[in-house]
Amino acid sequence: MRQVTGLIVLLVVIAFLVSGMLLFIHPFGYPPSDMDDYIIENAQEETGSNNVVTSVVFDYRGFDTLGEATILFAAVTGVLLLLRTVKRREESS
Amino acid sequence: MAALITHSPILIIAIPLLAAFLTLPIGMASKKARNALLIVSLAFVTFLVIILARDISINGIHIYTLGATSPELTLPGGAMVPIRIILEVDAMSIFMGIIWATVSLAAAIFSLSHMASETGQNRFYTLLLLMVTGGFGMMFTGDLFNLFVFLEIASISGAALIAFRTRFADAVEGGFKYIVISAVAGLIFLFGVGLLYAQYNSLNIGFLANAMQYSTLDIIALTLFLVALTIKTGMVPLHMWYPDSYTVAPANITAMLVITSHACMYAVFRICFSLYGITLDATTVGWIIVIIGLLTMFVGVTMAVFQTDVMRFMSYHAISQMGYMWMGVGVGLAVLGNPEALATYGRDAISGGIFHILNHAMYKPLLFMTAGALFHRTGTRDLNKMGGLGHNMKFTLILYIIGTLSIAGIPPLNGFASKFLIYESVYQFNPVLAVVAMLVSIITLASFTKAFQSAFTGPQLPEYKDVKEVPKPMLIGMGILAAGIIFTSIFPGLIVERIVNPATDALINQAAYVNGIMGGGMP
Amino acid sequence: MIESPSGFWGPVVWIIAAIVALLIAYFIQRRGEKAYKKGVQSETFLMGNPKLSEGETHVKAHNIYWGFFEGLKKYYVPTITAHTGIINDHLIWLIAGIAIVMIILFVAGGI
Amino acid sequence: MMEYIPLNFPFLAAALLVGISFYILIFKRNLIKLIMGIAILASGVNLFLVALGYRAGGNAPIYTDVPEGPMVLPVPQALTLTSIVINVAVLALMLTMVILIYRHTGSLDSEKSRKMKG
Amino acid sequence: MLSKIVRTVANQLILFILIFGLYVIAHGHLTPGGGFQGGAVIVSGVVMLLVAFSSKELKKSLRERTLSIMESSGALIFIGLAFAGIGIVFFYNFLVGTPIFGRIPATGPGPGDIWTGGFIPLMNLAVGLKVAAGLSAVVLAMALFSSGEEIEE
Repeated sequence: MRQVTGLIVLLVVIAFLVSGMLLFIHPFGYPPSDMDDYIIENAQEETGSNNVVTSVVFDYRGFDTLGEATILFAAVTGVLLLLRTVKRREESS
Repeated sequence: MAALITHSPILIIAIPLLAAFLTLPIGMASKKARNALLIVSLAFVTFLVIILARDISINGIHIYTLGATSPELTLPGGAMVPIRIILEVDAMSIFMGIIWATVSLAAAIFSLSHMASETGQNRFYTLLLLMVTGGFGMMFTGDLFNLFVFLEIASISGAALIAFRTRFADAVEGGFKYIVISAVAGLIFLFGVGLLYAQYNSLNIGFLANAMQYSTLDIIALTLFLVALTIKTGMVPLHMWYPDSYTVAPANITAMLVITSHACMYAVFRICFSLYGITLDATTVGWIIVIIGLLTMFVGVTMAVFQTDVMRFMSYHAISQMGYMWMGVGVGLAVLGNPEALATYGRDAISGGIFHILNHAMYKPLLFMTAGALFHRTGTRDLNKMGGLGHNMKFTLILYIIGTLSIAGIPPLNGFASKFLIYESVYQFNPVLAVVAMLVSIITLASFTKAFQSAFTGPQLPEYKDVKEVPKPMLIGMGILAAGIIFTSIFPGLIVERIVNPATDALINQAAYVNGIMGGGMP
Repeated sequence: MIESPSGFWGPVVWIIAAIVALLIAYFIQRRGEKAYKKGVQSETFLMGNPKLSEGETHVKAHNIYWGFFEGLKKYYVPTITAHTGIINDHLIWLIAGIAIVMIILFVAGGI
Repeated sequence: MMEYIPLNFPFLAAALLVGISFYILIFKRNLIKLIMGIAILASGVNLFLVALGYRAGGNAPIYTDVPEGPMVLPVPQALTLTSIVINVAVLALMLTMVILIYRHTGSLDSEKSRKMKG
Repeated sequence: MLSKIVRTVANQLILFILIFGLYVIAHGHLTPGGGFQGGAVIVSGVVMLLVAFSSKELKKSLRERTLSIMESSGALIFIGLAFAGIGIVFFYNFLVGTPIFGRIPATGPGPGDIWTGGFIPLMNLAVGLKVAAGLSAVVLAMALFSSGEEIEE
């Protein structure tokens, strides 16, 4: 039962995604590019960096990068929190 | 002061973040300084939220462009596309912000003594502050990818905090379920963002709303957004992970997790109303939300009656109460294309749903915290093992009764006020919905009576003879929320007039949201 | 005061009504039997059976509403079986949700 | 300029990767395999994002000694970078929890290692 | 702990890995790369040390407490740089046009100049420090936990 249901919903979702990818999205290699053209043209002047990707990462979308660094910080903190020692845990509880 | 208001959207997000980064170095030096940092930063954030709310009620939508030469500059240098990340705070966002600030402050005060005997407190508070950041970011951002990033911040810190008591096997299991669901939901959400980016080459909600055509890819993206975000709010039938995770977390964290699920709900509203808005097939989506809301309500409450674990019992009730909000807002969404019906009852339905968010965000954390107080003193969550605790824990008993009466919608408490709005307006849309909603309310009261009877009443059990009342910080944390409940109960008209109705209008008025970004480019 | 399409809600009226009801109840209680004997009448009496110890008189949580669950067995058994608690099943529901919502939206959109 | 590609092969590959990962998420009971499935889902989404930004015949968007020609879009690359780091963080946390689950229950099977249901 | 050959080679190789990582971080605004990538390269060196020596051995020289503080300080530098522009707007690139990293390159293709990019190189450094310290702490903690060692609070 579970297998059959799983297979059916899987096929439906894949069919939708594949048809969307084949029929409706822009042709590969010819994307619409209003925002990116502005960034490519002005990145050197505005941020002074030759690497446009870096200027996007740290300047235009710097807040995302702050969030990303925060996620990494949260994950590291979480890992160290969860791997506290067995010994000390028993003492306190 | 003017500069503080101008920068307050980013300060509200960045100050808990800064405090989180400082917690570890400071906490290694002194415990007291760390606790002071926690409380002071959260109190300052609450203050900022209040002054920002005041400013928004006077001056309208608040825009903050990160990294531009001025905060209001959304379209630099003649470009027709917003380039940078823009925070857009309107009445709905700040409504969620007020809730989040209050509850996180109460939860932080509560945790000061609830967590006092545990190890690893420095990291615990770091993650708590990061979760606060994630919630505020989700509420204030006007950028889809940024929404994803903050969603992930909230989920990761939430998962680590759920699994905090690693000595219990089920705690780790709950955390694992939460992180798996969050990761899959987050990636599906990201796929949807990619689909929108592929067509319109932008990530800004206001710009996308302006350019939206509701093409085939947009429908696929809408589906991915809806399912990815509703699984995070625990909508039936996607709710099964929800009680597993919420049960095992420390009570203060569960209280905060409830609000993060409200933040995901807010994101759904934002996507339906502000991103898709007029192009949306509102009747279909509205009916999907209404029917699933109905199912959520009913399955949640019937499963809750069955439970004997107090936290699990309340988690199912949290699911069930979410159904009311979905139903109220879903009815409003279903008549979005019909201005007459919207004016007659649709707006009131949305108001009821949003008002219920506010009420739920006060009484559900309060109830979770009372459950945490019981766990703090008895060491068990099993209702079968409890009994007669009302003899010694009088304040907890009173707070529990306030929460129970409020969640069951007993007049004159605030739960009734919002349910009243929902019943009245939903009845005009379809009477069956209102009848089921009332039935669910009755079962809610019945099941809370059961929990009340088994935990608090009865003769004193011999094993709990010397149970004491919980420490003061826990009572203060719960008291803040109870005071909020009583205030809302006595002045429901004031709250609806000043806070809820502006939020409703901000949701319905898509043009204002787009104008905030595009400066009047709405077709 | 909240206005809704077909009514209004004001808590102050309710609070006044509640206070009046409480006062009436208090007066009725004052008119009651004054010769209440504390020692005798507060004892547990169970059909003449010997008195139970304190813990045994407390009704445990899983016994409350037993009849409700018995009566609704047809609903409860499948619902509880569906809550397997296996992470894969949660994910099946997620993917099934995507499939169902997509089908509904496309059928309704007429594409 | 490259020739026009009639089928969107990179997008198709991304959709299929997502499909494969859904298959793993549904049918594989081993928790480590589940995590691998999430990693594959992440790869699919990342491939989709980075393929969105490709422009036919484009160079990398770095001005240091770049040859003449159009540049590929920089924003999807930045998004992919962010998404990769997020996934690293999530995977680290998930693996930690699996280690702890194995410590507690001695099993990696998602059915045998579960404690809560109903 | 692996054989002597592996340990000796690892000892020599770690220097090159560190230098390469630092290069990737420092030239993030000119060539492909940046803080995250460079940090990951450095962490790969730490993993190599972890494989060559045991986690017990590595714990003596690489303490988790230090790594945590390093990570926190990296994050603090990052958010501090973001806060420094708040006179205008949060995340404003306030260093463009100043003597430090402030040169603006000629528009269009050209050779790179290390003194460009405003606060981007500094942020790269902060992120590199953070990623290197954080991920090595994770790897170390996992290795220590699975070998049954005590982990510092």
